[in-house]
Amino acid sequence: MKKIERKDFLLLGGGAIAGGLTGYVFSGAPFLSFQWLVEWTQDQYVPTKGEEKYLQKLCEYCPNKCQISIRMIGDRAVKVESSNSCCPLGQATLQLLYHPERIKTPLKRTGSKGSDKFAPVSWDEAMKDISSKVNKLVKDNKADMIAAVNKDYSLSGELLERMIKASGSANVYYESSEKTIAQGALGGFAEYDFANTDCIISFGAKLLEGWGNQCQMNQHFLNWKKKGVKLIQVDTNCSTTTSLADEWIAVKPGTEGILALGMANYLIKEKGRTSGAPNFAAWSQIVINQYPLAKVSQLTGVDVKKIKELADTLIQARNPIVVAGKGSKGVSSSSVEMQAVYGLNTLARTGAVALKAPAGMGAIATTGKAPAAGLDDFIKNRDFEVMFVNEADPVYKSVLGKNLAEKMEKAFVVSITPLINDTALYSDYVLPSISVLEGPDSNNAEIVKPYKQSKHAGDIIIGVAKLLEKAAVSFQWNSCLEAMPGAGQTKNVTAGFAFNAEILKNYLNEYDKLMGSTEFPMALLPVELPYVGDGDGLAFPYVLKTIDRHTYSQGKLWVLINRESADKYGVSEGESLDIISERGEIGSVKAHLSDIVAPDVVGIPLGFGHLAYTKYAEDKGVNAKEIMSDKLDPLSGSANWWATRVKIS
Amino acid sequence: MKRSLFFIIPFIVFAYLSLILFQRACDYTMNLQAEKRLPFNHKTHLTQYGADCETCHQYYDNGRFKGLPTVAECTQCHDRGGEVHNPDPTVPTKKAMLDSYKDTDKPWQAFAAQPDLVYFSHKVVMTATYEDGRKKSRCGSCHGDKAGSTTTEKIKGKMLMGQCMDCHTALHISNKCLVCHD
Amino acid sequence: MNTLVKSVIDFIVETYNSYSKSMQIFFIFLAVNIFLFMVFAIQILFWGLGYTDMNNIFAMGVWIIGDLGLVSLGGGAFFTGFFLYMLRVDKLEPIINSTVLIGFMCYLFTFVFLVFDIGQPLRAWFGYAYPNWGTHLMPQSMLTEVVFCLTFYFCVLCVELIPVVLRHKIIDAIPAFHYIGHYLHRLMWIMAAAGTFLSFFHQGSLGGGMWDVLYGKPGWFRAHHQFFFMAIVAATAGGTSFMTLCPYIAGKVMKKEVAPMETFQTLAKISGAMFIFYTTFRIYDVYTMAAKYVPSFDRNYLDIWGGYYGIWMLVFEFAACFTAIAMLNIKKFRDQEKFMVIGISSGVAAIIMSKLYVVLHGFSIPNFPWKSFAAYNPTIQEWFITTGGLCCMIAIYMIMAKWFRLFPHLDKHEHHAE
Amino acid sequence: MNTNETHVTQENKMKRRWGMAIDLDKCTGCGQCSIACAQENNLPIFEDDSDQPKRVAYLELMKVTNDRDAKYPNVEVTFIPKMCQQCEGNDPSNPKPPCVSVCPVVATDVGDDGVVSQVWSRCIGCRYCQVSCPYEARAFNWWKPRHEGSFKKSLNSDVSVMSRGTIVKCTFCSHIWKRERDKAVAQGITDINAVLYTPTCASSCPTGAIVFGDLNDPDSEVSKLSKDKRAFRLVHTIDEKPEDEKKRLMKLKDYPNPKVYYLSSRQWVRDMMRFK
Repeated sequence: MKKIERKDFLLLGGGAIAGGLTGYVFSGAPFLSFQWLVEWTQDQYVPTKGEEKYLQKLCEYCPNKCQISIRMIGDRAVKVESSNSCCPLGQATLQLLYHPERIKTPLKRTGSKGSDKFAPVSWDEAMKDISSKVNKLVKDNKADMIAAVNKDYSLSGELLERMIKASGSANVYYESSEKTIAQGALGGFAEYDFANTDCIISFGAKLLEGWGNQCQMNQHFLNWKKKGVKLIQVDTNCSTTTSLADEWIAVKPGTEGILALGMANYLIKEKGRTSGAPNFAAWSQIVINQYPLAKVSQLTGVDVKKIKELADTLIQARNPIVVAGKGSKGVSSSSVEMQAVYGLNTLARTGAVALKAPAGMGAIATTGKAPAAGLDDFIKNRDFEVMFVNEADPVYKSVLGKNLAEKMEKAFVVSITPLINDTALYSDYVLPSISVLEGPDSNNAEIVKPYKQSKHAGDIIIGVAKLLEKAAVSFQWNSCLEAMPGAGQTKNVTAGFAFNAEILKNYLNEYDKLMGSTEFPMALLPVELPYVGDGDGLAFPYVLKTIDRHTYSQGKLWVLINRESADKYGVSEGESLDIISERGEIGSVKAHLSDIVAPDVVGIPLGFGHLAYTKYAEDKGVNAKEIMSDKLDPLSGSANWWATRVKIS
Repeated sequence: MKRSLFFIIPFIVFAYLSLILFQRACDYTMNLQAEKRLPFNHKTHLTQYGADCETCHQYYDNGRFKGLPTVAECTQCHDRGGEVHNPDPTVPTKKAMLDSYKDTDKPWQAFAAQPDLVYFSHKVVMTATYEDGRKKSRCGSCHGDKAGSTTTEKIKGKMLMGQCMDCHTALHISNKCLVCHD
Repeated sequence: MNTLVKSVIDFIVETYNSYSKSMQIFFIFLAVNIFLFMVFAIQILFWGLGYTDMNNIFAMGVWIIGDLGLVSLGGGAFFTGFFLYMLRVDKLEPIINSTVLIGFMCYLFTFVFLVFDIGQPLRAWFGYAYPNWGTHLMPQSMLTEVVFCLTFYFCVLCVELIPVVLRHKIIDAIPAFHYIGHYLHRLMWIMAAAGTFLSFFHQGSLGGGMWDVLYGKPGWFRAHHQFFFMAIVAATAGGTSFMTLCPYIAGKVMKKEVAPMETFQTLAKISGAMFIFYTTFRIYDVYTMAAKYVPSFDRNYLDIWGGYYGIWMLVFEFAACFTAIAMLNIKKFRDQEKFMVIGISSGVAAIIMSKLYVVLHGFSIPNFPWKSFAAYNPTIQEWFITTGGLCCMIAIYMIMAKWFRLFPHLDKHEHHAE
Repeated sequence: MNTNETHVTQENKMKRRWGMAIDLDKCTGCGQCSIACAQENNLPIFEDDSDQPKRVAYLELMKVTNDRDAKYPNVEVTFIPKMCQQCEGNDPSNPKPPCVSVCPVVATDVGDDGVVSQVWSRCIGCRYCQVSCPYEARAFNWWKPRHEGSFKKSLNSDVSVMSRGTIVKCTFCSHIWKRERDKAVAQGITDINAVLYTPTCASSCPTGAIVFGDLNDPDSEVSKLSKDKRAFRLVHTIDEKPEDEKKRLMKLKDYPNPKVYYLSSRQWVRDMMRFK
C-alpha cells in the first residue's frame, strides 16, 4: 500500500514537472529569454538621434579664417570638417567643446594658490571685483603693476593689449613664439612669402610640424612639391621635416646660427655681397674676423665645401627664403641666430621676406615706463600686482614658470581659459572662455550655444574694460564682433631691420663656454608631436590615441638617445634615466636608442608633465622646460631654452 | 488506467498554469502595456480622414526617417485652439489629452523598431521597385496591418533579423552584414 | 537541518583527519586554489578581460594553452577506448574508468577555460546558433567544427561516465540502475566508436585547422592535411602517456595497486609506438616550416625565433620526445618502473611544450619589421583561474577514486583479501 | 535588369571595389586622420590612451625609421597610417580575408564592395580573427568602453557605440557610404554605383596624402596610384616577385592581397616591407 502511494506521488510530481516544462516551452519564454539575453549583452549607450544638419561657420581662431562645416545631429555637434581640413585644432575642437571638465561659471579662488579650490561666482561679481582691483592700482599711480600675458596675436589678445595700455601700463607680453622672438631680435616679425619662392633654407624651423601657421604651411608644402621648390633643412635631429625636405644638413646641436654666420662670411668675403641694413659694417667685420669657414665647419660639423654650396644655392635662387626660429610649436632662438639668418635674407637680396609688426587697434598712448624685453625677462626682473592671462599658460610653458608661480602667489591674477590649466591654479579668478565652434561669428552664424556661462575671451575683456575708469573710453564696442574688423592688421616696420654687432661680439666665447663645460656633456633638444605640440593638445583624449610608444607609453616618458652616445654613457634600451641640468633634474624617463637623434643629444618630448589641464593631461610624464636653460636673450627677452646642456644618470 | 490519471491530470493542469504564467511574464517584459497610451485610431485616419502613412511618418531631407510624430505634429491638425466637437467628421478637432501629453512619455514600442546597431533606411527600402514599377515593400511588410488597427497597441513580440533576411533572400537582395550594420 | 549540516561537517573533518600530514597540506593547497579560482572567476566574468595581460598583439594566453593541452591530453581517452573496445586489448580494462573520467574532465574544463577566454560569455551559445558553415556544410571556421565536435564528444564521454557512477555501492543497490549500468557497459563499444570518430576530427581541426587558416602569420601557417594528422597522432601519443601517468600517481598516493603493472606497460607501449610516429611527423613539420612555409613569407625560420621564447622550446620538446621513445619502446627500460615513469612523464611534457610553443612563440613574432618581439606574463587572475581549474580536476579525480568504482581492480583485491 | 533600382534590390549589381592609396611622401604625420577616425567612429575614451597594448584605435600612426641599418645623419623617418587593409586573399572574385574564415559566429564577412565588415553585436570575443590578422588592424574591447559625461554629446549617431568584450575594426567608414546612399535615393538617384563617398581619414587629411576610391574603376585616382611605380603594400612580400615565382607561392598559400596601397619614393621603406 505504502509502496503504491510512493509511486503515485512520484507520478504526480513527474506529471507536474513535465507539464510545467511543456507549458514553459510552449509559452515562448525560453526563446524570448534568449532574445533578451542577446540584447542585454549589448550593454551599449545609444546616442540621441535627431535631424542631421551641416552648418557653415567662419573659424576666427587664427588670421586664416577657415570656413568650417559642422555636422549636427539635433543640437549636438558631432564632426568638424574644415575647408582645408588642416587646422591644428581641427578635429580636436569637438573634444574641447564637449570636454567634461569645461569650466561652467566664473570661478573665484577659495583655497591657497596652487590648489584647485574654487567657488563659482556670478559674472557681475567677478567683473566688479577685478575692475575694482585695477582701478585701485590706477588711482595709486601704480598702473605699471598691471600686466597681461597673451597666447598670441589674436582678437582677444589685441583687445587685452589695448585695455592694459589704456590703463597706463606697457606690460603686455605674448608667450614666446617665432613671432615674439623675431620682434625682439629683428624689430618686427618676418613675413615669408612661401607661395612665390623657389628655394627655402630653414634653420631649425620644423616647417611641416606645426611651425608658424600650420594651415598655410601644409598648403605651401603641397605647392612646393608641385612646383619643385627646393626645401633645405638645417637641423640637428631627424624629424618629419628633415625627411620630407629635399636636403637635410645635419649640424651639431645649437650651431644653426654659427652656420648662418659662416655662410654670411662666405657671401661677404668671397661673393662681395653687402646688406643695406644699419650697422652692417661693424657686424660684417666681426663675421669676417671671427667666423672663417674652416672654424665654422669645425664647429658645426658641416664641411667647407657644403657651406659654400649652400650659400651658392641661396644666392643663385631667384626668390629664396631663409627661415629662422628653431622648433615647431615651441620656438626658441637667440637673437644672434635670428639676426644672422635674417641677415642672409638681406645678403641674398630676396623679395620674399618682409618685416611686419602688429598694427594693434589704433594707437594708444602708453604713459607707463618701458616694458621688459620679453615675457621671460618680465617674469625674472619685474614685479606685478595684477595680471591678466588670456588663453595662455605661462606657468607651464615658460622655462621660468616656477618663478612666475611664486610671484603670482603674491599678486592678483585673472586667467581666461576654457579648461583649468597650470596657470589657472595660481589665479584668483578663472573666467571661462569658449572654443571656436561656440558663439556667433562675424556672419552671425551661431553654431553652438556657448557652454553654460562661458563667453568669448574678447567679450570678457571688453566687459572688464568697460568697468575701468581709465580704459573705458577706448572701448566703444559692445561685443568683440564689432571690434573684429580692426583686429589682426599688420603694418610695415618703419625702423626696419638693423644688425646688432654688440651681441655678436662675444657670442662665440659664450658658445665655447657653454660647450666647454665638461660637467654637462649632452645637449637637451625638444622633440614635438604635431598634435601634442608644446602642451595644448594633451587635454584631448583622442590626441592621446596618436601618441606612439617611444614618446609616452604606460605612464613613462621616453627620451631619444643616439646609439653611439648610448654606448659612450652606458645607456641601454628602455633604461630609466634622470636628466640633470644646472637648473635641476627631471626623473625617471625611459631611454629609446635611435639614430634619428644626433650624438650627445637627449631628445625629449615637449608638452608633457602638466600640473593641471584636466585628468587626461595631469601627471603624464615630465615637463622638460623645468630644467631647460633660462639664460635670457638681451633683445627678445625670452629665455633661449634650446641651448640647454645636460647630463644623464 | 487509474494510475495514468495520476500523471495526466497534474500534467494538464500545470502545463496550462505555466503557459499562462510565462506568457504573462513575456508580455510584461516586452512592456506591451505602456504607461500612457494615446487612443489613436489608424484605421479611421486612413479610411475616413484621407490621411496616408507619410502624412504623419515623414522623412528628413537627407532621406532619414523621422519616426513617430511629435505632439507638435499632431497638433498641426488637431489645433489646440480648435473646438472639441465638430459635426463634420473630416475637420480634425481639438484633442484634450494632447495638452497633458509630452513626447517623452511616448508609449509606443514599434514591433519593427531596429536597435542602434542597425542602419536601416526606410527611404531606400520604400523606393525599391520591380521592373514594372511595383514597390518591393510596403509599410505592412514589416509593421503588420497598422492600417487596419484601431489603437496604437504594438504587435506582440519583436522583429528579428531573420525576417529582414528572408525578405532580402526572396528579393535577391544582398544579405551581407554591411548592407545594414555599420 | 542543523543536524544534517553538522553531520556533513563532521564527516569532512573526519576524512580530513584520516589522512597523513603531507596529504592534509595538499588538501589545503587545493582548497586555496579553488577558492581563488572562484574569486577571480567573478572578477573576470563581471569586469572583463582587462585584468589579464593579454592584449591586442598577444591576443590569447595561458587559458588557450590550457585548452589545447587538455584537449590533446584528454584525447587519450578515445584512443584507449578504441584499443579496449575495438581492438579488444583487455589488459586495459582496469584503467578504462579512470581514462573516461580524465577525458570527461579535460573536455569539461576546456569549456570552462573557453568561457573565461571569450569576451562575451553570455553569447557563448552563438557558436551553436550561428555556426560559420561554409559551402557544402564544410565548416569554414575550424572553430565551428571544433566547437561541435568537442560538444558531441563531450556528450559521448558523459554517457561513458554514467556506468562508472552507477557502479557506486549505494546506487548499484537499486536494481533498475544496476541493469542500466550493466547494459550501458555492454553497449560501450558503440560509444567508443562514435567517440573515436568525433575525436579524430576535432583533434585534427584543433591542431591543424586552428593554425592552417592563419595564412597571414608566419609562425603558424602550414598545410592543413599535414598538421591535421600530426595533431591526431599527438593526441594519441601524449594522451595515452597521460592516461598512464594519472592512475599511476593515484596508485602511489593511495599506496594501493590500482591496476596491474602490465596494464600500465601495455598503454605505455602504445604511447611509445605513437611517439615514434609523432616525432617523425614533428620533424617533418619543422623541416617544412623552415624550408617551405616560413620562407614563403620572405622570412627566415631562425629569425622568427626571439624575444623570451627562444628556440630552446623546440629543443626541449624534441628532447622530451626522444626520451619518451627510448623509455617506452625499449623493453628493458619499460619493464623498470622508474624508467617507464620518466618515459610517460616526458611524453606528457613533450605535448604540453608543443602547445606552449605554438601559442607563446606564435604570438611573440612581430608582424612588422619595425616592431619588436612581443612578450606576455600572465596576471595573478590568469594564473589562479588556470591552476584553480586544474585543482578542481584533481579534486574530482580524488573523490571519484575514493568513493566511486574508479579502479575495479581494487575491490578485486579486497575480495582476494577476504 | 533595369537600372532604376536601389542597391538593395540587387547584390550582383555592386560594381565598386573600394580601396585606398596613401602617399607617404606627402604625409607629415600630423595625426588628423587618427583623431578624425576616433571622432567619427565613437571610439571609447580612457584616461590614458597613449600607446597602451590594450588601446582601442582603428587607425594606428606608425612612426618608422631606417635607423636599424642607417647611421646618423643618413637616417629618415616616415609615418605610416595603418588601418584595416581590407584583404581579399588570392582570388579577388571570391574574397577570403584571413579573418573572415576563422570567425565561429559569422561576425565578420566581406561586403559586396569588398569591405570587410565586423559586427560587434554578433561577436563573442574569441579574438581568433585578431590572431589571424597580419596587420594588427583589429582591436578588442578589453575594458568597458567609456564616454565620460558630456563627451557623450559628440557621439555620432550613425555608428553604434561598441560594448565590452567584442572585436572592432575599421570598415572604411561604411556608415558614411550608407549616409550618402540615403541622400542619393532621397534625390531620386537609384543607381547604387552612382554613390561615392570618402572615409573620414581621407577627407580630413590636410595634405591629401590619403586617397580613397574605386579600384575597379580604371579612371579613378586610386586605381591609377595603385599602379604607380612607387606603390607597394604593407609587408606584402609577394608583390615584387617574378610572375612564375608568384604563381608557385600563391599555389602554396593564400596571400592577404590588401586593398590599401602605400606610395613612397624611399627605397628603404620598400626594402623594409620585404623584411630585408
